[in-house]
Amino acid sequence: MTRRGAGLALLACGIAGLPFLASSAYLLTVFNIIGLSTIVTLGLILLGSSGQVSLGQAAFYGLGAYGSALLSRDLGWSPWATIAIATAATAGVAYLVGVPTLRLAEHFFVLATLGFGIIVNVLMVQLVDVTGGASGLRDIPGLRIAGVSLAADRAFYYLVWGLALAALLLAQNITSHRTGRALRAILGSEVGAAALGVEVSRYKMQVFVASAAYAALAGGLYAHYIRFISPSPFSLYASLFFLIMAVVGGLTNIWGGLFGAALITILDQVIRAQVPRVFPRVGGEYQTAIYGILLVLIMIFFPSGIVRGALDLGRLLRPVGPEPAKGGSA
Amino acid sequence: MTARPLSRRLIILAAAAAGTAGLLAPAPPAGGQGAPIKIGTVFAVTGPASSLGKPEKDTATMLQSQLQSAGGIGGRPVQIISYDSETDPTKAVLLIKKAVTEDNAVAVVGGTTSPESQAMADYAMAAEVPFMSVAASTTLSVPTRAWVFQTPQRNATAAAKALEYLVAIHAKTFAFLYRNDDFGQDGLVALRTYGLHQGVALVDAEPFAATDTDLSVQVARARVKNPDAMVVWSTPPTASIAAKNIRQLGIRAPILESHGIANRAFIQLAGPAAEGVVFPAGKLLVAGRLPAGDPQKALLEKYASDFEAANRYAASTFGGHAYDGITMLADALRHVGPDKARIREYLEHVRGFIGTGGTFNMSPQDHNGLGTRDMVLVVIKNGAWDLWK
Amino acid sequence: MTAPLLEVVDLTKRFGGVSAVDGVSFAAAPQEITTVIGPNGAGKTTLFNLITGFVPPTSGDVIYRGQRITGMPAPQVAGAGIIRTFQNLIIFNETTVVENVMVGCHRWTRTGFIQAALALPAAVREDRTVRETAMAALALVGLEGRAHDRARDLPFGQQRLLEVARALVARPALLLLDEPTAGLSAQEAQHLVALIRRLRADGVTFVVIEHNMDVVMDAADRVIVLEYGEKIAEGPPQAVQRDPRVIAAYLGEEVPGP
Amino acid sequence: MLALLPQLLLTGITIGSIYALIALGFVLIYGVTGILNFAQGEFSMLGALVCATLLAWHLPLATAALISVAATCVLGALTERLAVEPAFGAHPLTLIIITFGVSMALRGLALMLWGADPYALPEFTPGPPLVLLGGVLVRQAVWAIGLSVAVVGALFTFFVRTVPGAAVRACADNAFACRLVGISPRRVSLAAFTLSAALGAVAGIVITPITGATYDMGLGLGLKGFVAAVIGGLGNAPAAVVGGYLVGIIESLATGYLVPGYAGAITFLVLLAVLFLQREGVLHGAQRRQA
Repeated sequence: MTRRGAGLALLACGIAGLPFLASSAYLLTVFNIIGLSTIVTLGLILLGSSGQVSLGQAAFYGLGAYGSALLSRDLGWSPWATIAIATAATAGVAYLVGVPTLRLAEHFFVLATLGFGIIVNVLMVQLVDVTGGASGLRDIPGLRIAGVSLAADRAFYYLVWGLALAALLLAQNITSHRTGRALRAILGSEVGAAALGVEVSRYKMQVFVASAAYAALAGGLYAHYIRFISPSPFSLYASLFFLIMAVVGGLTNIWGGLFGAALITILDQVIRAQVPRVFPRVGGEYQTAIYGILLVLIMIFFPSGIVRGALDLGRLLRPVGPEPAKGGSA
Repeated sequence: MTARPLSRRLIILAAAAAGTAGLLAPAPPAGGQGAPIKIGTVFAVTGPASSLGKPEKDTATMLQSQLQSAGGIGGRPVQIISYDSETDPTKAVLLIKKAVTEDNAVAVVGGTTSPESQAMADYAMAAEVPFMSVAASTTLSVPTRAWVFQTPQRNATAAAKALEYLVAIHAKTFAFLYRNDDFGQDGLVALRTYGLHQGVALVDAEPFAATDTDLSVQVARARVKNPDAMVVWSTPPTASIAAKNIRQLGIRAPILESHGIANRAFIQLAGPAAEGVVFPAGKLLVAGRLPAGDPQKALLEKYASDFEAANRYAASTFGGHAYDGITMLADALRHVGPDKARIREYLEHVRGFIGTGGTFNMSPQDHNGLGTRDMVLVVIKNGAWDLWK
Repeated sequence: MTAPLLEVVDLTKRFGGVSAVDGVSFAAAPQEITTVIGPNGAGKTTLFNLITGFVPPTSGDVIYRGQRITGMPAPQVAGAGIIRTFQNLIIFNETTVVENVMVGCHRWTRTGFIQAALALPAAVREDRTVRETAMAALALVGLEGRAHDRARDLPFGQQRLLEVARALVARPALLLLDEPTAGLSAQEAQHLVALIRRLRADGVTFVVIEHNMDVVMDAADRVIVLEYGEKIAEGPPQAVQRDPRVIAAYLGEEVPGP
Repeated sequence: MLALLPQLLLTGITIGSIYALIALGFVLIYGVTGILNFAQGEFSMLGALVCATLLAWHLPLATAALISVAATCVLGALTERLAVEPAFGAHPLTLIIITFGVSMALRGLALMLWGADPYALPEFTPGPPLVLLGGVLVRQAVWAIGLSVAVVGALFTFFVRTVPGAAVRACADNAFACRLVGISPRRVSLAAFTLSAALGAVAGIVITPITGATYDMGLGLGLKGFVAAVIGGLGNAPAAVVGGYLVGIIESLATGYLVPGYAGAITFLVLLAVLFLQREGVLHGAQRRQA
């Protein structure tokens, strides 16, 4: 318990100090996007802790973004309030979506979330009068505290990472205690969990709503940070990438959200920065190919995600393990 | 039991952070008096708009070597930095930021699609850096924004040119089949509005998705309204599928397409259905058939042959938009040097600049500087492009 | 005679045209150990599925503490105090042995989503109790040494015991065990029977599906025999053992005339 | 508006035949290995683009098609050996992400080799479209429909009537039993990927005369094929083909009779409604696992 707390505190210190090590606006933007992706991915990992997979996460991200952007832009409400409202409303939407879909068997649930994502994206493109259509929505107000703008990358950095850490802590807590055990039991066997009195459908719903709220919160922050939104960052493709972040990080570990989002984003940036240096005349096509190959390699070497992979590696490197000796009764 | 690996996690995190900082840091600029002037470019080399972004990026690469062999600008080398936005506005913003803050680019060319350009334009305004958009959305330069310029003929301009054809063939009604994205939606608004003014009525509008594989349903719905002309606003392959489906369903009305079909692929995919299709375009496609006195003729022929020599595929108008943006910037650098505010000032007063897209006449009220006179109507005849008379 | 804890009335389940359970009725008094025997495919497990709410019956009723619980969802049935184990074991593979058992405490613990998310002191306290309870139960079945191993690394017999421990910590009033001694050594089986007796003394009622006749004779107060979904005999073990219909069912012979 | 119906149905069948062919590739791999292969659409892309290139080198269509199918087969086998096999036994999601990585790599490779412009293939039997009940059907669509039916027939014959087929089916159910009878699940998986790549390539070549071929066509095709395959229950080839046609026809009817821009959304609403109503797709409590 206390060690975990200490770890979080250390992480918080590291995050707080990072802008002093790497202070360019561009790097801060990269970190900010990692922060936003971390929150979205944490939602997926929460969902994954009960064994569910969603291909609609970007749609909830988008609902948060569009909801908050529209309320603040067209009604003039404070972005802080609209982020909260959009998050709550998106959670409500998730509830309504969950009522029929959570009863579906595994693959059909994935299909349903995929369908939901496509429906939301179609609405973003199609409701031109409200959403600005495919051309997007401009002039979204930025965030301010007591008249001071948080538009600057560094100010936003502290905001988004503060929230990301809080999200991490909450997710960590949800997956420990009674709720976490129930979720992992559902992951192991819905039948076995139900036989012990775990209200399977209620837990699945709670965690689905929470994951949507995570995404929507990040979406609201995104809208007031970039201050321009269009349907494409909330497409099926984006949902897929959030899922990749979650799986690469490791669906069974909350820290996978942070490390998956960070690794995938950084990988993307490093390939972008390094490939042209090695092959000066090539363009994005090589980057896509290399990215794909690296993704395959990561998954082959860390099939349970990089967090689990790093832990296993650590265990191997330690000469005398603290775990009780195995094999006594095997 | 989860406590122990914590230290390891933190080590990994620290390593990752340090690694990021190290790997993402820009290469040290070539020092000394010959420090390069940098122009940033951000094109959608991959993703849905790659057929536009790829020639744009290849044009930038070609211009880089041309500028290099010309000895740079004002004795200083010029470096054109290329980034791929993957047709994603968020990445486009990230990359324009990178170009400006990491690479110290004095100006940025790019934004293949309108959403990318819009997102980049907002950043350019905030960071006060000249931005040459290569997207065609009308709203990019109407109303004018101080730091945002646009090199393609606006969608509204193309639509106005297209309408000249409908008026010339005395069409009273037309059906509009469009790809349901910013390109198609922009065209719909422009053609409907202009048509209203010129007595050509829109009788049916049918959207479709970029990934659609067959459009005969949309065509069949349009056929019910019996329009005088069929207008299609998209790029291949859907633009070709639409033309094929129109002919397959036995519709004989003339087909008018958009400037989005200005590449060979349209003709190949549409086959016989391409015959007689008319579309508005920059003069690049018909450079060889322009009268000798046309001011753009020499430039267009040079660009096309240079591009084909460098890239083994035919030049397109999209690459031309990048060409115009970069050469106009080079021109500005030659006259005022690498100063953002002075570049902006210079660009705003460009007059008579001959580019692939037309003769640019900028002003504080018009950051595009092109009009319908810079476009031509092209007809596909015997599988080749020709000027429509 | 005291009022029965569980009463099964004319319970029937048809899958397609086949009756898996056909008009079965019986009652289990508090602290009684009832065993259900019968050849493979006799409908024993289906009977458990019907009682515990995993499968809705075609007709008939399940009455628990005088209340009709027919068709009640499985988690609610478990919540009311009817806990079961599974013939082919359901272990939460990816978690540790002790955590498997801790899930068993779900029924009587209260920490909700919000309390957990905020790690309120009550949640932390409850966690401590749950862990202690689980460790105690593991000690009871002799698995305390493997508490922190991954559950799937245990051999089959120990997984069986783990499942029993997990059922115990749920503090059930009625415990349905589906072949609890399958895969256990004779010694482990004896130990388990002793445990069942002890728990019965503490107030738990048992319904046990069992193939091991020694266990049945040793532990059961009453035996119910199923064949092709129908109850063909019921009574004290010794009486049932002599029932010709039962002998026939097991030996696959024609039922001799009475 | 009823006059539109024949055309809508014919278009729906045309689109549906395309989806069905891709769905078959999904089912083939999922059925025997339990892996959802997100690179399935890329096989079609590669088949079509290689064929277009060979055609440009003046090879006859049939030869070009054969070579490109063979080349894609090799690629399918390589995919299995280099990317999937090393991660054998990992969580299904991990394997899905691996196939997604493969699809990105192939897409990048295709962009390098072919660029972003679309390529065309000629119709196998050129000629004016067929007129049926007042609607028109492109000749090439007849090929696509015929192929989807023929493949189902061939798969059915293989899996149900032949010994190796039955063995493969057994493997899908139980990898352990499979080893007992001397069949290596790895060999089966290799065969499934190779065969599925062939199927994908053939599908790509057959549909390109209708749609054109681009380096990124795999994404859209893969998505629709996936949807069709899931609708069909993922394990069942004839059902996947029905799923493909169902998706195509619903899409076409939604476009024709409802608001066209919303067709994609409406299609999904209808499909989901079908799923909810059909209890088959719904896992109710423990019924299945405990049965």
